[in-house]
Amino acid sequence: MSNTLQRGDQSEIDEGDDRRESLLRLVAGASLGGSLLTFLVAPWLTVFFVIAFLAVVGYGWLAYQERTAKGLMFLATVSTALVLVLIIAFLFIRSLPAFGHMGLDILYTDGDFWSRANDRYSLYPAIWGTGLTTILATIVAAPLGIASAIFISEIAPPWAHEIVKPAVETLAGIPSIVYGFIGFTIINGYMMDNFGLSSIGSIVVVGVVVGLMALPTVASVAEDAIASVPDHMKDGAVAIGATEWQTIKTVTIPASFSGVSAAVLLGVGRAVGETMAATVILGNIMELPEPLYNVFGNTVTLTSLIASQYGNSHGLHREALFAAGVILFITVMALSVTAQIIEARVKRNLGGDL
Amino acid sequence: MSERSLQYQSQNALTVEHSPTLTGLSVVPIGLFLVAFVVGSATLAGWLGFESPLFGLALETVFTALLFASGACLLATGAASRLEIVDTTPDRSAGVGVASGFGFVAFSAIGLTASQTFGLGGVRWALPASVVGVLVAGSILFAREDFGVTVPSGLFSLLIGGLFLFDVIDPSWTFSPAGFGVTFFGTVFVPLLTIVATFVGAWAAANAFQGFGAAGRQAGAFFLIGTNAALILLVLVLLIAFIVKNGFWYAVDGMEIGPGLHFHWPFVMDGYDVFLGQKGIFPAIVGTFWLVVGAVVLAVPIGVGAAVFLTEYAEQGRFTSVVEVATNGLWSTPSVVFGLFGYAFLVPRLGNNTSLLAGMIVLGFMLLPLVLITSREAIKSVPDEYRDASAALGVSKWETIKEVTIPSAMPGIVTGVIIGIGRIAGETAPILIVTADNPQRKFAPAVLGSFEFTATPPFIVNDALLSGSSALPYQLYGAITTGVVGDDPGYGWATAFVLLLVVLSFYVIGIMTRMYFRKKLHA
Amino acid sequence: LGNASEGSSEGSLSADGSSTVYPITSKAGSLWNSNPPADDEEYWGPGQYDIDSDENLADYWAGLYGFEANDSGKPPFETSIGLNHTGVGLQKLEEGQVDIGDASAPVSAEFPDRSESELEPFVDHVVAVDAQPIMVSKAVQDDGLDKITLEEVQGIYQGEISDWTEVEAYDGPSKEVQVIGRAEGSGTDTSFRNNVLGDPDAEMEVDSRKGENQQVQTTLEQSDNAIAYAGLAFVSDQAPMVNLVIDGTEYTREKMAEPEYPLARDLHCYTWEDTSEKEAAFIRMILHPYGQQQFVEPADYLPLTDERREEELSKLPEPSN
Amino acid sequence: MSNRMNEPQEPAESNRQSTDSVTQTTAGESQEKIQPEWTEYEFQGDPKFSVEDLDVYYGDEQALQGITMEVPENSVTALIGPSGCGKSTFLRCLNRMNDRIKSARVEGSVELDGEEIYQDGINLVELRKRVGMVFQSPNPFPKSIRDNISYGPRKHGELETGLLARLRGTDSTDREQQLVERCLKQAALWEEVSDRLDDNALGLSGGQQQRLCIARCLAVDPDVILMDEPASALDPIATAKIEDLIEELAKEYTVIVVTHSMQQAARISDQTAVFLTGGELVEFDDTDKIFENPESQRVEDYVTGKFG
Amino acid sequence: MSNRMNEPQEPAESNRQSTDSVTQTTAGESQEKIQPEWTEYEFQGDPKFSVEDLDVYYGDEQALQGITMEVPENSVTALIGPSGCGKSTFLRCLNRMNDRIKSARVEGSVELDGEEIYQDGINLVELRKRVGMVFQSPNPFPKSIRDNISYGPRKHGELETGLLARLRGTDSTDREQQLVERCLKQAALWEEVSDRLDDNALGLSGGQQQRLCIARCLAVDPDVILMDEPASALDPIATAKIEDLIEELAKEYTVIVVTHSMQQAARISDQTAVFLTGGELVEFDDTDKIFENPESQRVEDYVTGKFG
Ligand SMILES: Nc1ncnc2c1ncn2[C@@H]1O[C@H](COP(=O)(O)OP(=O)(O)OP(=O)(O)O)[C@@H](O)[C@H]1O
Ligand SMILES: Nc1ncnc2c1ncn2[C@@H]1O[C@H](COP(=O)(O)OP(=O)(O)OP(=O)(O)O)[C@@H](O)[C@H]1O
Ligand SMILES: [Mg+2]
Ligand SMILES: [Mg+2]
Ligand SMILES: O=P([O-])([O-])[O-]
Repeated sequence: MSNTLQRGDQSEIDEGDDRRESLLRLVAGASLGGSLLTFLVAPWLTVFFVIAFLAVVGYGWLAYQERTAKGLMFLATVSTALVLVLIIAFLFIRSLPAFGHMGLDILYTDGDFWSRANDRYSLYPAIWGTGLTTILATIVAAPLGIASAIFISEIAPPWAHEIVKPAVETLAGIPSIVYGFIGFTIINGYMMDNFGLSSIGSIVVVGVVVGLMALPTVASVAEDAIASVPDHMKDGAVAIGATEWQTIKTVTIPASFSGVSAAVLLGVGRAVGETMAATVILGNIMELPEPLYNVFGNTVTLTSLIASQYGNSHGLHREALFAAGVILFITVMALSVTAQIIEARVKRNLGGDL
Repeated sequence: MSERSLQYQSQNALTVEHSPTLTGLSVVPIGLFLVAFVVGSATLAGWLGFESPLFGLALETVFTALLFASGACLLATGAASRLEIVDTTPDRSAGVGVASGFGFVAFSAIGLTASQTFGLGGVRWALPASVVGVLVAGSILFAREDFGVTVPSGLFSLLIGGLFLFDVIDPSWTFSPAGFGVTFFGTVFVPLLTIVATFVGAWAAANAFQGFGAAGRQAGAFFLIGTNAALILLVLVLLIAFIVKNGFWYAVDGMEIGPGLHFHWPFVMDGYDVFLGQKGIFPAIVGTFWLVVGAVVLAVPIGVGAAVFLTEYAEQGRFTSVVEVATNGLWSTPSVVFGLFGYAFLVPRLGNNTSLLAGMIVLGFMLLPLVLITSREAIKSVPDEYRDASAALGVSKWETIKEVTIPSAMPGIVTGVIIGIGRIAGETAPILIVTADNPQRKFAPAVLGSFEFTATPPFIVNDALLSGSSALPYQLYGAITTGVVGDDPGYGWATAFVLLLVVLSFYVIGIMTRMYFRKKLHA
Repeated sequence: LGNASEGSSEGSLSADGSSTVYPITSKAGSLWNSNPPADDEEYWGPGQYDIDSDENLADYWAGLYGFEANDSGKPPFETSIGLNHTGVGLQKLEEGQVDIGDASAPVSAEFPDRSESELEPFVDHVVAVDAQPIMVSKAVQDDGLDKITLEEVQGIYQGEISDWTEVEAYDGPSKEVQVIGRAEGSGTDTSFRNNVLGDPDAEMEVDSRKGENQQVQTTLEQSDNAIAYAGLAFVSDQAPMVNLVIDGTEYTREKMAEPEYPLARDLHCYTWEDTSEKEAAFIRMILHPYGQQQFVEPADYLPLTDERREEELSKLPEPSN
Repeated sequence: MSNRMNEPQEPAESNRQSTDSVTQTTAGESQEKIQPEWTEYEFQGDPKFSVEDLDVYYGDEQALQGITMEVPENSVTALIGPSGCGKSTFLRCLNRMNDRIKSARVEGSVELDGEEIYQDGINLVELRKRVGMVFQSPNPFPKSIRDNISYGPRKHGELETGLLARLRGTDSTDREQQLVERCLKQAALWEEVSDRLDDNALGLSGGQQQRLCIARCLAVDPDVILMDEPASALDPIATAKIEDLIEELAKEYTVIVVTHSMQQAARISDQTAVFLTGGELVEFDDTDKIFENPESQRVEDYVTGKFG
Repeated sequence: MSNRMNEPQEPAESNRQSTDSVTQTTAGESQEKIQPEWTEYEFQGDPKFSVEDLDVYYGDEQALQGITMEVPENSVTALIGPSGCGKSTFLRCLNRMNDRIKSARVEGSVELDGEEIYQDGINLVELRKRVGMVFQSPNPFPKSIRDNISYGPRKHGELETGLLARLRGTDSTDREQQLVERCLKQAALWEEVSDRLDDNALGLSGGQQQRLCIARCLAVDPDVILMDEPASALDPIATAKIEDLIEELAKEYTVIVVTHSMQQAARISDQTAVFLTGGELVEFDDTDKIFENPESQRVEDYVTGKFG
């Protein structure tokens, strides 16, 4: 009744199958590579390769579903990485002329930062502005975000948990342009009236608004980290008579410290990249605040520089904006990678428990 | 028993009883803080003014009274505890954190006064500031905890109250720190200081409420953390309420329901047409709809496929970590960078014009990491038992994935996708760069009706996909920046209202889906 | 895909560019697409403009160049008007993405480093005049500032004047001047520098730069110490204009129409190489007294004088019927 | 001491746990009282714990039903019973660790040295200092061995080290060292770790970690030590060490230990309580009696392996 | 049949598992052969499984050492031994579920009905169809009861339902119903669930879920059923049902069951294999003999509770 355990007698068919399969794989690979290549250089030809690819995949699906599916999923995985590669490539290529023209001045120079007339495009004020707003945002987002995370995962009674957790998530959902709208129409005017600012838009407003926007990121990543501290470790502290707060402070937070710091880094990354709120709230002048740390002054951030000047730029001017994009991208990638290294190290050190 | 007799402390009572005096004394400052917060915020928001008295009292008097009451209560609490009139369990010291906190407050206060009022330039102000700061910190450090907590916070309140009382700071007071181009007016400073001082007082009172010591510190910390959570809730509610208040009536103006199936909501269902007098945002809503659909169609198969591959097939190794780095990198890449990328990569290749299709792809790329990460989590959390069970029945991996793994992970994937949609639906910067053109459209992009077959490659074209479009966030941006409908502020608020409605609905649906599945799983 | 040679979509007429010109072209485009019938008094009513026709709006203007009217009431071709900036409009025009590039500064000022011959293919059609106003915050006007000299404006924008008390007509308390500019590269900014500071690339010092005119207006409204330039369309109660005094002549709102007003600038609709019949039909509508009254005046811009109108009309191909 | 079940029911006491629905079981939903299947367990001296009529619910589900028993001092009490019968739940009632489970609700009375622990105003810190606990899987903190042991005393303000303490003259580095040494010796771990007190505790083996947890618990000077299957994650050699240790500890402490191994219960305990599914305490008596001659038929079935 | 340990060692066979480092233990690292402490176990009829000299490694650690035994057909074989001794590992060798653990490496030979299962080209699907497995904690799929049972046959193309199948005329809804009924009856679950076949299986109680898993395993018509502590997560009543079921199943199937309860092994099995720490098989014989009169001292110590 039952079949033999071996597949030996089918080996001949297998071999034919194998050859056909390699052929299919080859054709699929070639057509996909072709699509990509033509899309880069001659987009109107892409369609032929796409059709070829679809045909091969369709045939493969009917003939070898599992392996085709696996291949497709592999492609999906690769293309995720590919998107990043493409971003890097295009950003860098488009920005090279600006870097070439400005040299290191693009990062730092004294005075005469930005002039279309003289083809000077130094990003120094924008880098400074980004740094300053990010610091302010972090001052808002990090402590409040971590406090919310502690509240949600450790302190909140069930009813409060059911309210605060979704609320923090929802806060993440408010689009940045809405914050910008409120900042631009209400807060800017309020600051003018009540803090005697001499010009509309100030770093401090942007910093606080962006901090509010980065807060949910910090809160939810930190909450994951804190919640992953095993209960039995906390029980250990409570059982020798430590209060909940002592347990949080001396067991839970230290055990999840890396996760929490990764959360802060990711929050900082969000703040660095926040665009629309800064664009409509700030004055967007390519100048440094005076004194440099004057948070009530006006300047520009890398993101708002791109968004506000993008429409009016061409030539080297636009390439300089791409350079701003490159700097943004590198910063954020560095933060993201650091966060991952920290998290990986914890996993290694604590044996994958945390 | 010999070893145990080494013990250094006799056993404390198993029960603690807080005297009603202590409870009474420590509840008051918390209540005062709440009052100060409400009155102070209302003053800051301009709902209350210093000209108009509150319950027959000048606003300034109210703040002064709050501060004195809070300060007095705290000092009384401290004294009662120190003199052991009430039973408390303070530690020997309030600790370095509290000491340095108050030390810093003292340092800043003296520093500001010295440099701004007495005009000590350079760093000469730093000397008196440091001396006082260290003194304050030191005495707190060496005082018993009950004193170290209540006295400085009580004195802080009294000091501020004194400044108000003797009109050192009053509503007409101004302070412009040199070089900052900012002026602090008494009208802002008085309520602000009152809130801060009573807040510190409330924290100290929370400490006292539990009789200091470990329990007291826990109460203090929980008070801070709880206040933070409440404030975040408040901010969220205020934000939403504000948008709704400003935008709701404009948005629903002219809405008709019935008779029968007739339903007309002009702002949402009409386009923009001077001749017909329509000022609707239908084209933007449809634009956002198609952008989301396009992004989902692109990102979900790739994201879920990659997630399956990474969890089920790939060996943990260099390849997976590269993909992980890339995914997390994509997740944190700023939206405006995605916009630039789309402009450099897609726009020249898709008809050399801003287009709906370019926006779809860019938003798809932004959605991709969100889908991938959440799907991966969801697939990872499918218990291995299912996979083992299926394997033990002689079922192949792929069949198992199709039949068991993905269906079990579905709730997680769906939730992730919905929340991801909420996020990209509100993105402005990339749309601005790769999709936007005319914000005042009469007609929505007719994507479905625009497919055409051609004899030359690419054989199928869709004009609507290859032309620019509006979208809700862009519409709002347009309203802010270009006054697309002239002097009509309600239009912007109404757009913000609809945008918020759309985006938050996705969040609410996503969160509720997750709750639903959680409940169902645990049931 | 490839290079669409004529316009972004076949059949329709596309324009993009200046946010200053947008109020004109956008209203024209919207009405064109609605194609109101001849008996509509408010928006079309050809009889009011000495036009003898009972056709719908777009049918009439397109008909002049031989386009057939639709039975459905739709215009013979649709228009689509993008909102952007002068630079973008001109660039898109050059790259063949749009039929008309709206501009609030002449192409020569926008691309100062290009040669004559490179600029040749841009065909200029002036459709209206914007006497660029100097605007201030309401509070500043209330403190007596109803006029300002050109030298004072120059001083403010070059960073020499930083307090309102340094401006003669102002008699309020000492107050810092908040100097507001438009984003670099916008037509409005280019023409302001050109007209006030004498060079489209002149250096200037501002406290903030706004991406669009509307943002300038909002900023003025929120401040009590600001000065700015935008387009006439953006003057409002809370962001009023002040008279500019040049060599003793005070230019009021009425006198700004005079050609001597140095901040006056033309608003352009550029076409590429030639003017096609579609483009001509649309531009002719705007140039006609009907268009000047319907689109230009409501936007608060100054209509062209008859003389200039005739001159601009003569650049268009002759109507075929 | 007698099994209180036979005493007349007292009226609802006011000192029950003050969470929601503290109400005594009302007539309407009155449950049948479980009839004891064994005669009272008598011992000399005062009971350390007196548990009376203890019910525990997780949400709507009842995990313990009317448990009444008295635990004698300075002895080892074993709790045995099939999985899910509520042994851990019972144990966690004795130091109110169940308070940490949101859905858990406790009714009835537990007295420690004659003082009700389910009453308002109980000082949980003090209670848990007196009633220490060791968990099923070793859970040292990710800190040094020394810090693991001094954690409790430090949190209770009994030890202070560091610059500040030295400034104030309250430094107790020496006492800390003594304490660490004493506890580790008591937990039979000193020999093995004395030369690496500042290494991370996670580097110890499972059995060492478990003994460290016992030492950590001893450091706060408890009267009672609760142990929930303390050896279930360990190999036989480590298990043997822990068992020896338990017997040693019983000289000074009251030890209550949950185990799923009847052999282990037989080896180490003075008296044994048998719980059976449904959360009832079926018999409580001297260990020898339970294993050799139980009064209840169900216990007999259970210990002879008829089921379980 | 004799304990092969006494036979001369054969040279390295080529049909060992073809993963990395298949090399036979070389002379350099040759391990001392464990001397059997008992005489061979003899039975009549063919063995279902013949295991010879089976070593399993997880990474560098050896979990099983030179196991050699033969499992008779249509009987219940119990595997007992302390925690971590390799019982589960052994069981998972028999249907090559160990292939799913990345670090696991198997050396030696396992024959099913005389056919080597560790050879190239083995059809894992077929093997696992023949050798079914039931896990420690019940793991039904989150699907309906019916779908749980028809899952296997459906995936093997033996059942087809749905629109497509109906169109093609290959619909087998009826056969599915019969199959579900038969399996549920065999698993003694039919009575309890016959009226809710389309309810989600997660709604069943633990014991019902476990029987459903058995039914699911029967649906692919195996010869052998491996069970890894199938009752450890269940209460005594459910346990009793599973035990009855196992005895029932032994009439038609070869059942191999891991248990940590010696009582359970004594109750249900025909023969018992005792593993001890280190992964050695110390004794394998009739259950009665093992529990009453083991030959090995270590087994005697173990079954009388001297340790474990
Ligand atoms: N946190 C909880 N929430 C809900 N139910 C619980 C919880 N903890 C335990 N239970 C339930 O209470 C009952 C008793 O559980 P308990 O853990 O006390 O049993 P146990 O005797 O310790 O079992 P084991 O030997 O498996 O540890 C079980 O039915 C269990 O499912
Ligand atoms: N996946 C794995 N990776 C590494 N080591 C493993 C793995 N699974 C089991 N081991 C180790 O192999 C040895 C035998 O484990 P196995 O699970 O077979 O024991 P067991 O007899 O089933 O124990 P238990 O009664 O606890 O289930 C143990 O030392 C265990 O730590
Ligand atoms: Mg337990
Ligand atoms: Mg096992
Ligand atoms: O938008 P602009 O008209 O200033 O270019």
